[in-house]
Amino acid sequence: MIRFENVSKVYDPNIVGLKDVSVQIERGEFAFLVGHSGSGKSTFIRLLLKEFEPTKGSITVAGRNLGRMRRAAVPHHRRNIGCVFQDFKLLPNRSVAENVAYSLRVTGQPPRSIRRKVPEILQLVGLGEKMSNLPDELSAGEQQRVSVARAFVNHPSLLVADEPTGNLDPDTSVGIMQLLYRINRTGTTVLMATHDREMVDKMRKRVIALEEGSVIRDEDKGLYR
Amino acid sequence: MIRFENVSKVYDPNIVGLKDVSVQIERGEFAFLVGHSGSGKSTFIRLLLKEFEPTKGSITVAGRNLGRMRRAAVPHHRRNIGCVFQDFKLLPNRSVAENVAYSLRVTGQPPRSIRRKVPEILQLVGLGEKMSNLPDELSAGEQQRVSVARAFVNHPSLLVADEPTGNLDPDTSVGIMQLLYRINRTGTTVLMATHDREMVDKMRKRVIALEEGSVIRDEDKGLYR
Amino acid sequence: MKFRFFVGEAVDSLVRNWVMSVAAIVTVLVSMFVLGIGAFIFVNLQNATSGVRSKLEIEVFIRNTASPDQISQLGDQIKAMPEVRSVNFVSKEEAMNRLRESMKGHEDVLDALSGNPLPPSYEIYLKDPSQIDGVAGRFYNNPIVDNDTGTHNGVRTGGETTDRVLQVTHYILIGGAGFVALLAVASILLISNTIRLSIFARRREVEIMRLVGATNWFIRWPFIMEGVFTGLVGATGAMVLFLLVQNFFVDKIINEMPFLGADTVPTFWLLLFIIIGGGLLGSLGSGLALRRFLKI
Amino acid sequence: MKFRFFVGEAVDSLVRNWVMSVAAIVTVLVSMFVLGIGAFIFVNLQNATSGVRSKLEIEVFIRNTASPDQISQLGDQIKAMPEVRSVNFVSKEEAMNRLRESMKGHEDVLDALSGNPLPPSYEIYLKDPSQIDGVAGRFYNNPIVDNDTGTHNGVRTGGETTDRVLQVTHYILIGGAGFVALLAVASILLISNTIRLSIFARRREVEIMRLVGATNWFIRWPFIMEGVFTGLVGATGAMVLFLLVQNFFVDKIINEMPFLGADTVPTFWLLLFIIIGGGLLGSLGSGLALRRFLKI
Ligand SMILES: Nc1ncnc2c1ncn2[C@@H]1O[C@H](COP(=O)(O)OP(=O)(O)OP(=O)(O)O)[C@@H](O)[C@H]1O
Ligand SMILES: Nc1ncnc2c1ncn2[C@@H]1O[C@H](COP(=O)(O)OP(=O)(O)OP(=O)(O)O)[C@@H](O)[C@H]1O
Ligand SMILES: [Mg+2]
Ligand SMILES: [Mg+2]
Repeated sequence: MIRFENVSKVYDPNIVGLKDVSVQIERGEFAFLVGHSGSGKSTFIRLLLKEFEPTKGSITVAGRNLGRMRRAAVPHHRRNIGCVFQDFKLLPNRSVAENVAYSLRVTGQPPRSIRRKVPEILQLVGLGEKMSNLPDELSAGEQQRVSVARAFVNHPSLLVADEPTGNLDPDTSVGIMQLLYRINRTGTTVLMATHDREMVDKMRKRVIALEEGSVIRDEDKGLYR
Repeated sequence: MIRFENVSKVYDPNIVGLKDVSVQIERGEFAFLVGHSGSGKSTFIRLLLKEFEPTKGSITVAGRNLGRMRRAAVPHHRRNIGCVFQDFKLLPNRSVAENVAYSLRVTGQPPRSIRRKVPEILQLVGLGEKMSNLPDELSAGEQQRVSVARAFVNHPSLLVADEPTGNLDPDTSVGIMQLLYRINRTGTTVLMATHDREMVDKMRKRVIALEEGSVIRDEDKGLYR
Repeated sequence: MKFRFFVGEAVDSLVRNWVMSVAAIVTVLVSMFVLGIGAFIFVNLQNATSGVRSKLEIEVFIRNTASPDQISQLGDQIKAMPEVRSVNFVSKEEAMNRLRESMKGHEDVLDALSGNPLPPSYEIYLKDPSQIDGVAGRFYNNPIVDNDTGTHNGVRTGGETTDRVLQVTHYILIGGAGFVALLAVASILLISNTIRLSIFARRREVEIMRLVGATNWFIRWPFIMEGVFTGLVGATGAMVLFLLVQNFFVDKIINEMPFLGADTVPTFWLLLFIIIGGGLLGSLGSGLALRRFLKI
Repeated sequence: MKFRFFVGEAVDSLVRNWVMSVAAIVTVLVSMFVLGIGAFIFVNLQNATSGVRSKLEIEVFIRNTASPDQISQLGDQIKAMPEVRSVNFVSKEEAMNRLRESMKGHEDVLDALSGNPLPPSYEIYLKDPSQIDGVAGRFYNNPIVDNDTGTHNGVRTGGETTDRVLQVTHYILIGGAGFVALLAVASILLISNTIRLSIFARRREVEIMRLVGATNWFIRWPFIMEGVFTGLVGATGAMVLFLLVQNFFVDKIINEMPFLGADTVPTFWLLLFIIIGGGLLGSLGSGLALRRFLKI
């Protein structure tokens, strides 16, 4: 599903984001990405989305080489990846429901199915009553859950989550994790960057640990440390 | 230092932020504010800063009643509170150093002492090498640490932190917590909203638990749950 | 379906970002109103000066020896010239009457004359005064025209005055046209500037849209339609203002000075102007702005 | 100290938000340039039309019976009138010469005259042509003026033509002044609009500043200075453009038509205009915008 081959990313002027990373994640896997603050987790995820190009190396997602992907194909590529962003990236002027609906709209789904799916998924993350609020009117944790809902709603074949529980209390975190787990069980590949030691240790899934841009550990059924 | 008397905050149209909260925090105390996502922690902190007015009740900070405070006195009030915001609130067009310097500048500190203090504090949070980067060029955890540095740099008599470790790995979180602890030991009152169960359980400080806007628990040397 | 969605998006966005919408609409309105008033003044200036210019004439004096046939033949020739707007024949008697009148109270001078020495003449008014020299030249060598040998003093044109009035009006009109063109360019600049600014302010929004898989056109269409609406609303406002000014102010002037021949602009043309001008400006403005902020 | 900090902040912000700065500067530049050109055209229109208007005159014909003393006394009276710009005495001989010239080729008619029946006259040019009737009226009952009994045909004014030219230039000037005023208002609107937009786009930044304890004036000053700089830079650009146009274009016209008496605007006044206009506009623009977005 995901293959990084000797990928490096150096930001201007000379800041290392990733350093010679080679990782392969199979279809249907569940993997944690851990590491200190600034170790390159978000860089890894942003490269997957083709937000920018790697300085070196090649990235393949769902069998397609991102380096050779045409510009016009990028939106389609992104639709197949559900992404929970670390800073939520909600459209500030749209209601919660419209934010979630937007990622269905871009795929050209009919309004009727949009009207059905959006409340469903928002109920699932516990925001059934905040559907018509603007993002600004939500607590940080609620915004994070909107971002989670938006990433799920398309039933993407790859789900990437950048610290999706950073602003959530332990109970709500567990709820979201269960959701991710269920989604993974239906065949969706899940990659999750996290600092939540408790969670990682409990789940016992694959753990990829980054340190200053390099993979320092990659073990199945691993622990946070 | 902080006194909430029967404070309620109802957002438009009819969303309860806080409900009849009475809490007193003494000078020099260290208190955790915990609760589910959306339970009112950020509302509590924003009321302290006089970002908006409570719907009912009165708030006193450092002996001054916020309801009766003149508009012109609000900036001064805010300078005496160091605040780590949940969404960081960094000025997007200024470098890290300038962001931290700004809260010194508003107090009219001379440029020389600004040039001395800013690198010092950034070193302390582990960002000595990112001083001239823009916030956009930092990882989320690094941005959070800038926000922490900015809150400290003024040596305020009250330090309020809204989830200051949400985007930090456990090691870095411990570092920040030690910093908060040290600051508290010098006499600064510290109020910290958090979801970090491990941290709260380890520190054994006062814990104020909110649930749907009400205080449901308030105990010294408490646990997260 | 999709079209309706885009229109809905555009309207929503106009309402949500009303501060910026209002700013853009005000810019369109003000620019187009100024442009409209400028063009209006220019057109009416043209009318007024063409009134002045039509007074400029060529006088062709005819030899006393010419026969009536020759005279009327010359008249027909003149009438056949495409540059000529109207011709007026001044007979010997008419000429004497005019002289008599102009001498006011001293007509006795003329009574002393033996007969009428004044020649008959044609007064020629042209469609375009700038052609005076060309037309006048055709009479220089005509045998029945009362030229002294070697000169063509039998053909008189407005001369210096003509030239001067002509030049003044000419340059006023060139200046006016240049100024109106300048206004048009300025309007386009200012409007696209404002739309660009309001899209720039939302570049993060655009970035988020891209990240959740929206194609460029999916993002662009609502912005373009927003631009079109902005343009239409602004232009409509400009039209309403313009009609108000025309009714309350210009009509009054026209009544006072019918000779100015001021044209009021018909509503139909205004409407056309609005739909084409406003819509085009708005869509071009957003189109250009998007090209810059919508890379990839 | 503080002042330097604010200036630094303003400059930094101009550079950091260069897209918005450029937009604002372009708006100031375009608006002021258009306004300047408009005012320039207007002033020169005034000159040109006043040239036409100065040709309008009053002729006062004097009885042949008047003594030279009476004539020169009348001349002094006329010169003493405050409305009069200049007076020109036309003697009997001069009058005959003019008639002779105007009769072209038929001077023999005049040779038949016994003596010179033409009266001497004063040609009076006024400062303000609209006072023609008032001034002319003063000669209606003057005994040495060559009026027939019961009329005042010894006093001639431009009459209809005068009225018409007067009215046309009058309304052109009123229209021009109105239009220039409109341009000025439009400029102010557009500029404050743009500055407001660019501050609106940074309202979150302002909010953050407030939250870390900045006073209103601490936030405002850099914005105001930014507005002042924007205004100054834009106005300077407008001046440079204007001088270029003046040199390459207007000077040419002036050379071709010196009679237009076109004034070039001296650089000193332009500079003053820029400092006052640009700076004021910019600071007012940001001041107004801030009032809206800087509550508390
Ligand atoms: N746009 C950028 N320009 C320059 N440097 C950048 C940029 N984005 C990230 N970096 C740097 O690259 C490194 C890796 O950043 P990244 O965001 O991938 O970290 P992370 O593992 O997600 O950290 P966190 O847990 O704090 O979110 C950091 O040192 C960061 O400062
Ligand atoms: N501006 C607003 N308008 C309307 N409702 C709001 C607004 N801000 C907050 N709320 C609501 O008030 C409640 C309390 O929000 P608050 O931000 O205080 O929660 P929190 O405890 O900080 O949550 P989190 O842990 O997720 O940050 C939530 O239900 C939220 O949706
Ligand atoms: Mg990250
Ligand atoms: Mg919160």
